[in-house]
Amino acid sequence: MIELEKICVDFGGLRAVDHASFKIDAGLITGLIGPNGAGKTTVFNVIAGAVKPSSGRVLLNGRDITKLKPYQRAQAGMARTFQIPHEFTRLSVLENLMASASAPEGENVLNVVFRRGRYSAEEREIYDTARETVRLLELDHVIDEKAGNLSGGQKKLVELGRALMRKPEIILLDEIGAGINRTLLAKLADKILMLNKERGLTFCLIEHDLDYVSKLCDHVLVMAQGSLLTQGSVETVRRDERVIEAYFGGGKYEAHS
Amino acid sequence: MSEFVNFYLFPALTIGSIYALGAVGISMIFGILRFAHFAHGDLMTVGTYGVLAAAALMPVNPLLLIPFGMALTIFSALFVDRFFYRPLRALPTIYTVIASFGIALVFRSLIQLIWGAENQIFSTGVRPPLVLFDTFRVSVLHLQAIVATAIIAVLLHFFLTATKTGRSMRAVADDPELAEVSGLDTAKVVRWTWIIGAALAAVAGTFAALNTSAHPNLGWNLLLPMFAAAILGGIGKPMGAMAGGFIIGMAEELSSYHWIGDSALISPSYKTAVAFVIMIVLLIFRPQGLFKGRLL
Amino acid sequence: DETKIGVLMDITGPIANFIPPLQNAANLAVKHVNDQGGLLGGKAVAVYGDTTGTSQGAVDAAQKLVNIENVPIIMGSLMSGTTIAAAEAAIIPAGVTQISPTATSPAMTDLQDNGLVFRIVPSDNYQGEILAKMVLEEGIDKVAVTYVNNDYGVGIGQTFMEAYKQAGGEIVAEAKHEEKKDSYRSELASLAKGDAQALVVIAYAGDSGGKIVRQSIEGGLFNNFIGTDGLRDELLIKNVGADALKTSFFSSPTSPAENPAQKTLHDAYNAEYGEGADKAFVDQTYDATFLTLLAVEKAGSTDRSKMAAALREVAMAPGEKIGPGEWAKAIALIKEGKDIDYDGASGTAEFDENGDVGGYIGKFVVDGDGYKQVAIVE
Amino acid sequence: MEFTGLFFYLVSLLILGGIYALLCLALNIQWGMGGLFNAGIAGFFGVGAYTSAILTTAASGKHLGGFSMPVPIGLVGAAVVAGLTGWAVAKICVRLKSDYLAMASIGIAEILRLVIVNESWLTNGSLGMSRIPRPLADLTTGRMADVVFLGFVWLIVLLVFLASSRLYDSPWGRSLRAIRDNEASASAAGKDVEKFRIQTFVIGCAVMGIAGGLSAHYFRFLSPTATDPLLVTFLVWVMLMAGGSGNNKGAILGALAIWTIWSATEIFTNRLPPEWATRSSFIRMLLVGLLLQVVLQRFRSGLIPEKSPPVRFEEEEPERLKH
Amino acid sequence: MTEQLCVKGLTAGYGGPPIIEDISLSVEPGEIAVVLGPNGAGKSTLLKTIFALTTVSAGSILLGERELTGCRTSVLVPLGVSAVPQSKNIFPSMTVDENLDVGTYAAPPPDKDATREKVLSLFPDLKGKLNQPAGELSGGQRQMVAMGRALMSEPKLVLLDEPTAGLSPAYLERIFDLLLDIRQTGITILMVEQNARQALQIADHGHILVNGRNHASGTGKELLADEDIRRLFLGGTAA
Ligand SMILES: Nc1ncnc2c1ncn2[C@@H]1O[C@H](COP(=O)(O)OP(=O)(O)OP(=O)(O)O)[C@@H](O)[C@H]1O
Ligand SMILES: Nc1ncnc2c1ncn2[C@@H]1O[C@H](COP(=O)(O)OP(=O)(O)OP(=O)(O)O)[C@@H](O)[C@H]1O
Ligand SMILES: [Mg+2]
Ligand SMILES: [Mg+2]
Repeated sequence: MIELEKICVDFGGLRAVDHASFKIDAGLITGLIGPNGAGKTTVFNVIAGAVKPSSGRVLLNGRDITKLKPYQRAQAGMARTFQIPHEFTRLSVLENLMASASAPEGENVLNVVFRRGRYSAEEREIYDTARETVRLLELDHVIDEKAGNLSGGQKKLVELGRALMRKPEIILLDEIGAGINRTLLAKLADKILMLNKERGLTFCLIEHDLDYVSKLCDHVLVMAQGSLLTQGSVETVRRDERVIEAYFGGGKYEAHS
Repeated sequence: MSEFVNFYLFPALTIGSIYALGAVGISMIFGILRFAHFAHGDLMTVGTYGVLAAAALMPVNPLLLIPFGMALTIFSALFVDRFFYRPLRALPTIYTVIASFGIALVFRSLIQLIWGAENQIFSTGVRPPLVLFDTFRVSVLHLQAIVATAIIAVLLHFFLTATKTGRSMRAVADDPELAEVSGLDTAKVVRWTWIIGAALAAVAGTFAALNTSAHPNLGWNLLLPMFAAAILGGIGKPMGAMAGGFIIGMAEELSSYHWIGDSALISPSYKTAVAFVIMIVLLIFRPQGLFKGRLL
Repeated sequence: DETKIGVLMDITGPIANFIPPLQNAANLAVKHVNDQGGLLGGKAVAVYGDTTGTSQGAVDAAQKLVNIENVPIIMGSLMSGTTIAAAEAAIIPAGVTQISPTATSPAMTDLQDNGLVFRIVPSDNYQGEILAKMVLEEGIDKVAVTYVNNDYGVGIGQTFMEAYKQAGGEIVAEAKHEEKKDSYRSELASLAKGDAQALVVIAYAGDSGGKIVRQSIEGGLFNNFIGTDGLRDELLIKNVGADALKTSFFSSPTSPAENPAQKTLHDAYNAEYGEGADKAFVDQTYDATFLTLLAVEKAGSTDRSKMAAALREVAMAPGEKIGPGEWAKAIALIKEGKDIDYDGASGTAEFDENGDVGGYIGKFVVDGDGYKQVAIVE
Repeated sequence: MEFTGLFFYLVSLLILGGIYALLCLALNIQWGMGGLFNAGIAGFFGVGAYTSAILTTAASGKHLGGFSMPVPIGLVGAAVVAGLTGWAVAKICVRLKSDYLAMASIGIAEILRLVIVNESWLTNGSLGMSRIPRPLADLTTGRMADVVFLGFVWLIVLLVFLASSRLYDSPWGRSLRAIRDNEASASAAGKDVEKFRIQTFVIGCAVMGIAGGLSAHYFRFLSPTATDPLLVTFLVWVMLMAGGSGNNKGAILGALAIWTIWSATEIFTNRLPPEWATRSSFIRMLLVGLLLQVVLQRFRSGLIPEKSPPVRFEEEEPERLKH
Repeated sequence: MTEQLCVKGLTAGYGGPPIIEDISLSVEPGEIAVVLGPNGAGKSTLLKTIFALTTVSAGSILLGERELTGCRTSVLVPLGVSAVPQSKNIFPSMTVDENLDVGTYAAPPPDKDATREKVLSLFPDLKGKLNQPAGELSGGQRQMVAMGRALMSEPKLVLLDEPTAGLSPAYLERIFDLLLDIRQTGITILMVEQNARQALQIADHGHILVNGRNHASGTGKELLADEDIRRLFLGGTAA
């Protein structure tokens, strides 16, 4: 589905991503893990178009999209979340979700001024989906709150909701788990699995909580210092010495004691 | 050559000094309080009239009376900040921008009420220029302005890098909330921002008035190029604003020099436009300013 | 019982610094009236409107004068732009008569004003042409010209240059300049390139004009200046000193040579305010205000429809001559039903069918800390 | 102060108030919805004013003109040319962040002003253009003509109000507000940020151009003083903030309220004792400055604050609202 | 030297209706207390309130004998309190080094260079990035800068809002080890965590907040052992 070919990203003198090449396969849930500063978010930014690679190509379903702008990639079926939430601060939670949906008719100025009938069906569908998503994310009680006033975790949830509203083919999730209550996170995992199995949605997620990764992911990519260290099933990478050294500590504080 | 130096270079440096001193305040206020202070030009005028009032009482070189102008501008700035800007600080900055615009009107009308609308002249008569090497005719005032600006630049640099308040300024400019969380006394930083901005405005205004004459619209007329200078230098970068002031001043004046052939490069009617064109081009290609200020 | 007349001025805004002496002049006219028997048997009151120097402000202020203050006649305003906008959008439709002391734009001539709009300065075309003649008569046939880029400067500047060239003079350099800048040295440097005998400065002393003269002298570029009424201001002398202006001369609308009116007015003005009678446009403002008051008295009521005709009657020959300050005499004559003819400090105010005046242009030189009229051109 | 006088003063107040209302609506589209800090309103206003004036006047020989077109065509021309100018500006500047855009647009307005003043073949420079026709001039004369013009102005205000309300309530407006809040995530949500911004800027500038055109037809004379930034740019900002940005009714109300304050203060300062008379204009300016502070501090979120437009369908399904 | 932090009946919010109501808890000197709860429960608000960033409508906050309610933050920091907010916790355009330096302005440590060495040895990743603007760091690196800044003043009471969010397991471990270490020196720690199970392992006490109110509290072990709490707040029973 998505293929990175020898991607390099330079920030001034720093090479944040160094000849990274890998694939994210359609229909799978792929995990992207690695130590802090390994370049994971940068890879997402390259895929989503927010950062221009200094060399290399990005392919989506075999088509070279390296030159496309972020919004064009989004329109081509890609959705992403941001590690640091980028909510629409002055829009309510509901509007945040509705504004993220694609609304080709309703965003046409001429329709809006002269032919309002043209977009009512589309708008109604967006509204229904947004309400459903709000329920899923347990944000009902803050549905009309301005997103800027939400708690850290709630913002993350809105971030996820906005990606879901896109009805994409592939979703890139950047540490949605950080800051989310574990009980809710477990529910979200079920939803992700459901979307994957029933609708064939492709996911790629960055996550530090390995149990979570192992619960969700079919395949794991491990990055370190800008390049791909190894990849494979969760169990294989967990046993990999290099991964343990680069990424895990002594495992003192087990999440599931 | 002597023509260039006499009629272009020195006047340009003088205008540049005036812009530079004014732009420092604009840039610092923009950086730390995050709003475009439209009353800054009129603050300059206030300072000028402070000096003028002192000059009416004390017949000495007006330059020696600048501290009176400074005292007046500092007081006015702190007063206005306390009663008109601070109550709006929690709101989007546009409210403060609009408030400062109203304060500009207040300053201007108060000056007109107290001193009248006429031009006021510090000293009568033509001041003979210094003649150097027989060819260069340089106005003493211009030299004074340029030297004063240079000294101020050095002092300012010292303040910003070597004092705790100066260094805290950058943190407050970057993220006022976090600065507060880090225990910095943001109120003090804000106070110092006004004090420095206002004091330099008084100096700039006085030089501008000495160069021509004092009138209530003095500062207002200089405001836009000073904004251009502040942006050019990078918002929140006082030293950048200084450089920006010089660049804008020089660009305005030197654009009508006959660089190529015999006629002015750009018709002097359009010389004001030069500052803006530079500013716009810079905004587009280097929005952080020449000296990498804070991006908004 | 009060009778109001409107006074429209550009009090705030770009020419604010000119206005205070002009307000004094208008107030002096009103004071003369009230000291000498009052208007229509009661008190005359000048109601000010501030145009803020913009079209919007001018129209708004004029609307208030004609609708809220209900004035029958308006003196003002000063800038041509504000004068015309106020006339077109507010004053003419309301049938109010207007007389501007200083609006020099040629466009004033062909306003479709039903005969309601007057002015007591000659159009730019006139002063420009006379100035050209004056300069050549002085034996100066090569000049550099700079004029301020507003209705005043452009109007006079362009007619001057045209007339001057036509009459055989040579313009070695010309530069239009912007108001409100701090330095005009770069403009001056290019003006000084040729071998001009003098620099013609068509600008205001309180703004660019004063700065240009000063910077020319300081830079050693020009020593002879030829100015218009905008520059002929005591401020200029204060600014650069009388010595530096010894060889310069100025043109300004004035009255016939032997007209004592100007001196009368200046004495009265200085007696009242201490100084400043010599400031630009004081004469015109006083005269225009005095004329509006005479017109109301002549009309015998505040009936708007009678004002324009009354104004013509009191301003134009034939009739017994009335000068500045002679209100008591004027009302006595009006009561007797006699025709009067006001001849003011700035001229005789003989209107043509467009409400324009021809008038006289005087030649002035610096004398002490004031100006002296040395010749007159008709 | 007799009744007819008061009536005609109100008419004039409402005419200029209406022109300001248009400017406010336009600015509200740009700032209230799009977050575009246009501080060069005077420039687009001026472009519109001159375009309409050039298109509708008879030949004068002093400036471009002689097209003698009907006023409505002049106004359409004003919208088109101001919109195109806005488009060109937007193409270069629209990526700039709020305050930087403000500075750039001030600069552009200043450059436009210099062009208007200096290019006299086009505009007759500082001498200005006269004999600009009024629409429906044959209907009446004298002061009654103002009443006709008032109707004309407010008809346009109404149309613009309806259009911009529709824009505001629509998904288009919602996406615009989203972009205003966070550009990166709007483009991650598939919004072509640049396109939206250019659209907004152009629509706003076109309306500003219409307002400029109307003012030219009202004054019947146009000179560069009509595009003074104090009265055109800054006052409009004050009006929008006072009325409540992000709200169309507020924009209109703010325009009327502030214009009334601006205009009517003179009536009061004129009634000061005579020794203050010559200074009344400065007192008035002082009052305006201080009143502005009061408005900002007491009515800080505007006369009518921004509120999110109703999400449609809610009325149809009240039970869905219960959460 | 260090003192007990005691919160009594605290009600506070952001100007509108109160977000937290009648919260009470106390943290003994040299203890680690962790606050848990669902998203939006008011945990961050509690920390902000202690740090004088919200509007308090009732209740009191005591550090030892000293009443903190109503104190400004610029007073709190010199008293030895420092905080790491949940988001926006770095100065983006200042370099990492300058960020750390800011930590010393309000409450200079006795030996600045030594403190700086100590902090950098906790976060070796930062060593190579001292001159990089903090705004260009990765999510985890920012978290380190924020922690580092707070520790630069050698505080006595540290308020940490989700210090491990976004950190790799190795760093999580290092941070928790660090917290245990600094507890030894008598520093009091109050933190909010969503990595709840791990946090409870090192915490002396845990407090669970729901809807802005105290829901449960106990020692770390007690809470971990409680079946309901595991299900409702800690992500269900062990996988
Ligand atoms: N805009 C930028 N300018 C300069 N350097 C950057 C920029 N963005 C990221 N970097 C650097 O690139 C490297 C990779 O950053 P990235 O955000 O991709 O890491 P990450 O793997 O997502 O880490 P984390 O798990 O902490 O989020 C880091 O060292 C970071 O400092
Ligand atoms: N600045 C604010 N203005 C108004 N309401 C706010 C503000 N900040 C937070 N809130 C509201 O207060 C409630 C509690 O927020 P808080 O940040 O304390 O939650 P939290 O427990 O830290 O959640 P999380 O685990 O998601 O960070 C939320 O419902 C949020 O909407
Ligand atoms: Mg990351
Ligand atoms: Mg929180």
